[in-house]
Amino acid sequence: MSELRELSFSAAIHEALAQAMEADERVFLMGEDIGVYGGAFQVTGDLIHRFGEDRVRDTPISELGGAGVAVGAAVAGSRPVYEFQFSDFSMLAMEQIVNQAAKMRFMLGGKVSVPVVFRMPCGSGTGAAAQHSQSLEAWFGHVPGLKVLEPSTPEDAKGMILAAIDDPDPVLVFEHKLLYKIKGHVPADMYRTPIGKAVVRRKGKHATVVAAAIMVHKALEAAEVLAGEGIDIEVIDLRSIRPIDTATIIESVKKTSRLACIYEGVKTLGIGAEISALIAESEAFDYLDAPILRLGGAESPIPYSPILEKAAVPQVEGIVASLRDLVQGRI
Amino acid sequence: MSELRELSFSAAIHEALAQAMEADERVFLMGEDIGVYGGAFQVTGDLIHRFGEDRVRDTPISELGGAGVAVGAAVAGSRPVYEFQFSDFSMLAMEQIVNQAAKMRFMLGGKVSVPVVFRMPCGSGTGAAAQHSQSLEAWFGHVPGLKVLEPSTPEDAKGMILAAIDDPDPVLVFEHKLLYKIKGHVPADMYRTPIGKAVVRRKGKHATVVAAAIMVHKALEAAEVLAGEGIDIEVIDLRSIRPIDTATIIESVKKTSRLACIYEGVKTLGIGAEISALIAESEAFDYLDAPILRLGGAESPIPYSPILEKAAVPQVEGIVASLRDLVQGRI
Amino acid sequence: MATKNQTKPDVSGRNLRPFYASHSPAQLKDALRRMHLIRRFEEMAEESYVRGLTHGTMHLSIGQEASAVGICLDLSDRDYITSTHRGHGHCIGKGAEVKFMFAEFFGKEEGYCRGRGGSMHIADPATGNLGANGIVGGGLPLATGAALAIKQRKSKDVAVCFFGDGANNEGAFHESLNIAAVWKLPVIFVCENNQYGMSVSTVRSTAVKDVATRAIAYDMPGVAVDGNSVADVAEAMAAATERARRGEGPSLIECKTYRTKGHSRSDRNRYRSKDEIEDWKSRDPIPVFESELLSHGIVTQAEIDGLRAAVEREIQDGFEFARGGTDPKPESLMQGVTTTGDIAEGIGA
Amino acid sequence: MATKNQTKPDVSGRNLRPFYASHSPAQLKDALRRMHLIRRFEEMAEESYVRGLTHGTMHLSIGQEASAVGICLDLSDRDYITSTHRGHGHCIGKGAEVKFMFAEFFGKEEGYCRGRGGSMHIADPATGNLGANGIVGGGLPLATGAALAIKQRKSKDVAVCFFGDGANNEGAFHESLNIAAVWKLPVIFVCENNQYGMSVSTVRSTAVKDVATRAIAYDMPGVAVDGNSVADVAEAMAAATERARRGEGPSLIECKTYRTKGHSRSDRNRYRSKDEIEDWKSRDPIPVFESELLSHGIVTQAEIDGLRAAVEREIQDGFEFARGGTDPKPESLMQGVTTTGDIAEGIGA
Ligand SMILES: Cc1ncc(C[n+]2csc(CCOP(=O)(O)OP(=O)(O)O)c2C)c(N)n1
Ligand SMILES: Cc1ncc(C[n+]2csc(CCOP(=O)(O)OP(=O)(O)O)c2C)c(N)n1
Ligand SMILES: [Mg+2]
Ligand SMILES: [Mg+2]
Repeated sequence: MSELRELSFSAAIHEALAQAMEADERVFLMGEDIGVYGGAFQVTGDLIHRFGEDRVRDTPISELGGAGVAVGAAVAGSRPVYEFQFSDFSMLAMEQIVNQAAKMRFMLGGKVSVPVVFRMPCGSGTGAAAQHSQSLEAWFGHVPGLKVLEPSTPEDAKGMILAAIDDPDPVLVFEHKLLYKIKGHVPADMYRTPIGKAVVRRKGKHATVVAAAIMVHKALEAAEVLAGEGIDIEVIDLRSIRPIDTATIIESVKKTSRLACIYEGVKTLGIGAEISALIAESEAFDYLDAPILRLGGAESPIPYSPILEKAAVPQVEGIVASLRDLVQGRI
Repeated sequence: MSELRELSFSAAIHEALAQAMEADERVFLMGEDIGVYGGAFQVTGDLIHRFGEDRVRDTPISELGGAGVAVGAAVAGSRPVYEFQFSDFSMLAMEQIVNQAAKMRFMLGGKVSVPVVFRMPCGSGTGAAAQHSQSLEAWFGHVPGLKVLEPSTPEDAKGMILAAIDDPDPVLVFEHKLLYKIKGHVPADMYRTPIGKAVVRRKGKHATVVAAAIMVHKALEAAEVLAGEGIDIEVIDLRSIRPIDTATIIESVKKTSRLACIYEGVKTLGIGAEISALIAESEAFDYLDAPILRLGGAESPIPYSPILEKAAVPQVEGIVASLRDLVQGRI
Repeated sequence: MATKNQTKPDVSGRNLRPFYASHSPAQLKDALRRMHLIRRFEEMAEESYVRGLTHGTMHLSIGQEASAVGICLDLSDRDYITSTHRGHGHCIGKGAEVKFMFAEFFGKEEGYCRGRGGSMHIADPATGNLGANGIVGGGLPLATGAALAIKQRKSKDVAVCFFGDGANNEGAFHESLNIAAVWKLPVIFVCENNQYGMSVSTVRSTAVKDVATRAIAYDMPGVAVDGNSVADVAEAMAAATERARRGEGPSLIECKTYRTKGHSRSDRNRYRSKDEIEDWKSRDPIPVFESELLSHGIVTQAEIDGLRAAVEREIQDGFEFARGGTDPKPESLMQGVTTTGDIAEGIGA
Repeated sequence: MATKNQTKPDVSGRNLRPFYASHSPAQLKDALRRMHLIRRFEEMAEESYVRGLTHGTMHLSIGQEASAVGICLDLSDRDYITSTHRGHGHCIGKGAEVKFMFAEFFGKEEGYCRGRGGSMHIADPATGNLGANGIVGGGLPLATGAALAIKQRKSKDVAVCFFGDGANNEGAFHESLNIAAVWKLPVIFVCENNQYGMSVSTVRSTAVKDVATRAIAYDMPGVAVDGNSVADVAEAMAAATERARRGEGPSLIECKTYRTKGHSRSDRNRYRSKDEIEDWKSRDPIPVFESELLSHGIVTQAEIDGLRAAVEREIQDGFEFARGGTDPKPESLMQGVTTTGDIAEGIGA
């Protein structure tokens, strides 16, 4: 029965939040317009009616204070899930996330833990322009003490939110806005998606593609196209930005001898840089038959014009062409 | 005569600031305790007495407002140089640096420019612990619209500050605290160190080391030790984190066939990840005879204990050992 | 509240309040024209969404035109403003042309930001408009900095910072007002209190009833005025501007107003009542201003009709101009990222 | 200002103020003991610097002991505090043992943070002390959040946030006080106004004379008290605590005080005068408290001498304990980074 359940990505997160709140009264939600408004992307939806204002807290527009209050509540025994309306606004709260939450356990000699979850709607494609379209996961992936997740399917979205809420450490979950509406199978029970494990979404032998979130879907599309040409691409869904599941990637590259990293964030110092470096320093290096390809976001802010916005992030056609060149030795 | 001039790293920055203020009355300084106190690291020193309170402005302890005021003043025609007392505190101002300063020119269709300079004292080694010892240059290197510099010598420190002040775009200059006291030759004139150009500090044939700031000195020390063993290391001082001078690195790697990236920032997604990825996707890939080595900061916050603090960043002994292994094919 | 104390009798011999006494009929008619232009621009912008001509989101200020116009009326192109995500009114109030605004909406090269910014980033540096902002409170430090630059070049200009009631709970509000006060900067902080930050009422978000009360925390003058009355807004602004130009520092003006449309396209208006909306509509700033002008005999109904017709033409022409605009070329993506890049491409700063 | 209004006559028949009336001689002597313990701890800490036994920096609160002790006196281990970079007094006031604090200074495993935190991060969760903070204003949202957790578990505990005058210009101050007020959280904001943020006087950094004035912006009670008088501080705290425990929400207490030592080791005191320092030294909170206790006949000089001797032993023993502590092993670097890592190493949360 639950085999047949289909939910949207946002409904899956909504279900995870509801189940966590049902199961543990310490769990509560904070954020801007997550109450009667239901959240800017309608993820919290009706939760305020089910759990009331105390557990679904509309905050003033105060990201530093709001996120910091979540951190303080976590240290003091509650289980906050803080929603940034757009992950771009987390810039106002970097101090509390990175100087406080990420370091507190270490600085205090392991005497406290900080079980806070930050939900980070991210990505471009909505015409919201430069300040509402960023993919900042690489910043947080650079911070010891944090865990950073990026689901690509409704099933993982639910499982990662539940795993994040269970986890005693600060966890950020990046939710690509264009994924909220996609549908997929979502089990009804309270399962957790393991933190730090990548998954092979498509088996292949000619090249390995590592991607996350929406880029997994674009990579799979590209792989379909190339399959028609007899090019067989293996697609790995990274899922966890920190920690990174290096073993799964190494194993795949040893088999395919070719690696491409596809990501929406700015190319320079984006997650593809780390994937590439991890392989280039690993035992898999000797197996490489071609340079490591990176397709990342353009070195520009995200523009408003739809034409330019499309040009600023990897698109399927470009991915197909680049992977073809990679496999046919033209790179 | 000026050939013989020796100045400390901090005196070199002080001279650059003084010369820029002499030459252009639009140039002024903002920051916490940069006035009578002379700055936490005594870089601005006596400038308040030479230029007065209006041009050497002690700000309230308000990093978001202070940095944002600098950005606004820059857009409106002034030439602010904003000192973060410690670059760790820039987390409070990410919004103004990244959402505003870095994107404004682009978002406004090229109609404005934002000539603001942020001085970023960084790095560990002073026992100031987790919130006063970070190396965050990789974050800013990931942001289109910013320029990010990291001098390793007094000469470059002066030249980069002057180049940054001249530049019409927002520029961040990372100043490693342990370098402030080092001395070196500094020309007296108002020269600029070109933005985006690396420099080879030591020629060698067995391996290329790319490092920045204090790691350049550690790499050179290690190279000296290895020279005694007949191992000949080329050391490149990156100098510019954004943009990165890929050409100089490619050229060197084509010659040495081995690459090591040494940096103090957290290893994962630190600057070494980008250097490695740039080479692994470049024509130099085919010249590589060994995996690309990365020696970066530990995956932990910076601890207070001097023993642990040393263990958290690359040290000369470790660099020597790793480079020896790299050159002798044990990696 | 200090204001220009010129007074003169109106047609019926009544003494006119400072706003009417200190502005010529031409100026007052232009103020009304701008309010109509804002209103029609936004109605047309909304329509173009429905017709799928623009993407992204947009925030309409219908119902708030009096504060935009009352604040900008006496500013010159050398005075700066920083605006918000709800900035069309400020932009037009400061003197922007609707055709370039429409072009920006449609993502065209002819747009104020060459189609790179869109509704949330429209700016017009030529008229001193440093731009709308996608970040709530983002303009507060920027305006304060612009005021510092003004002070440094020893000019008598002012910087005006528009922000919303929601923005008044951002740390940037506190830090900016404090710095402006301590440094006596020529900046005027204008809070457009439309009662809600998106879905959250000021009662639920803000510990004080009047944002203006917070001026006490910075030892600066703070006044709350009827934001639907151009006269009230303009008189408060006159006092603040005089103070700033005298070098006495910043002021805070709170304009109590209301947005009759939803927060943005996706708003379902779950957080407020129809009655509340209707009640505010009955105090629509445009009819209010028109009836004052008529009763003072400053303008005739015929003139109003003529002015509205002219606005309509400007809107239609602007809309057509924008529809016929040029799409950016994908290859031009990197333009404007840095000046270095631009100079390399030969377009310069 | 509401306080416990018990009053009782002292030896000379005079009525005692609430602070003295509502605390037993034992409690009052312990308060004095803690002040001496703080003073001697910091003098010893400074000495160990001179002797090169510690590295990094440190911030002494000598002269500010009355606010630390007056605030913490009546708190239980279940009440939280967040502290600052100048936090030794708060830490001892809340009940920490100096031997573990010295051990932290010397970077030993026996230290409160296992040598990972140092002076700027000393914490003692067991006594409700969530820690000093290297970030000015960093504790403001944390204390507010701890108060939210208290409210959520429906207990009557309170959270106390110590911060400095300099921190009151951080956005975190504004956002935290507003959230605490809107949500009526049981948190007490204690500003230790020692006149300077590092080198910058409040006159040059803060637009209002009294930080307490800013409470108006959050519609919460704000009082400024003599921070060098334990009695004044404790009575203001009693009122704020009662209010918080009654569920009526936050309060702001400003303790006017002074640090007689420099900001940190590197301070050259260029920004203040010898006279000013001497003037404040003449109002040293410890002698002030002692003379009040003596005049009320609550304590004898002999008892004071005995208590000081005991403090001296505690300091010496603690110092020796710490000197003999264990250095962390380099291999232990990764412990405490995440719980996952710790559980892997079998040390757990
Ligand atoms: C820093 C930040 N937080 C949140 C948002 C999302 N957001 C956009 S407008 C808005 C409401 C702003 O309210 P107010 O300041 O009163 O302006 P209004 O929309 O009422 O004109 C919110 C929450 C944002 N753009 N920036
Ligand atoms: C966010 C931040 N900005 C600046 C600093 C550097 N700093 C450390 S203490 C201090 C002065 C703080 O003044 P105040 O809050 O009055 O506390 P006090 O030192 O007087 O006890 C400064 C500027 C910091 N640690 N954190
Ligand atoms: Mg509003
Ligand atoms: Mg102080």
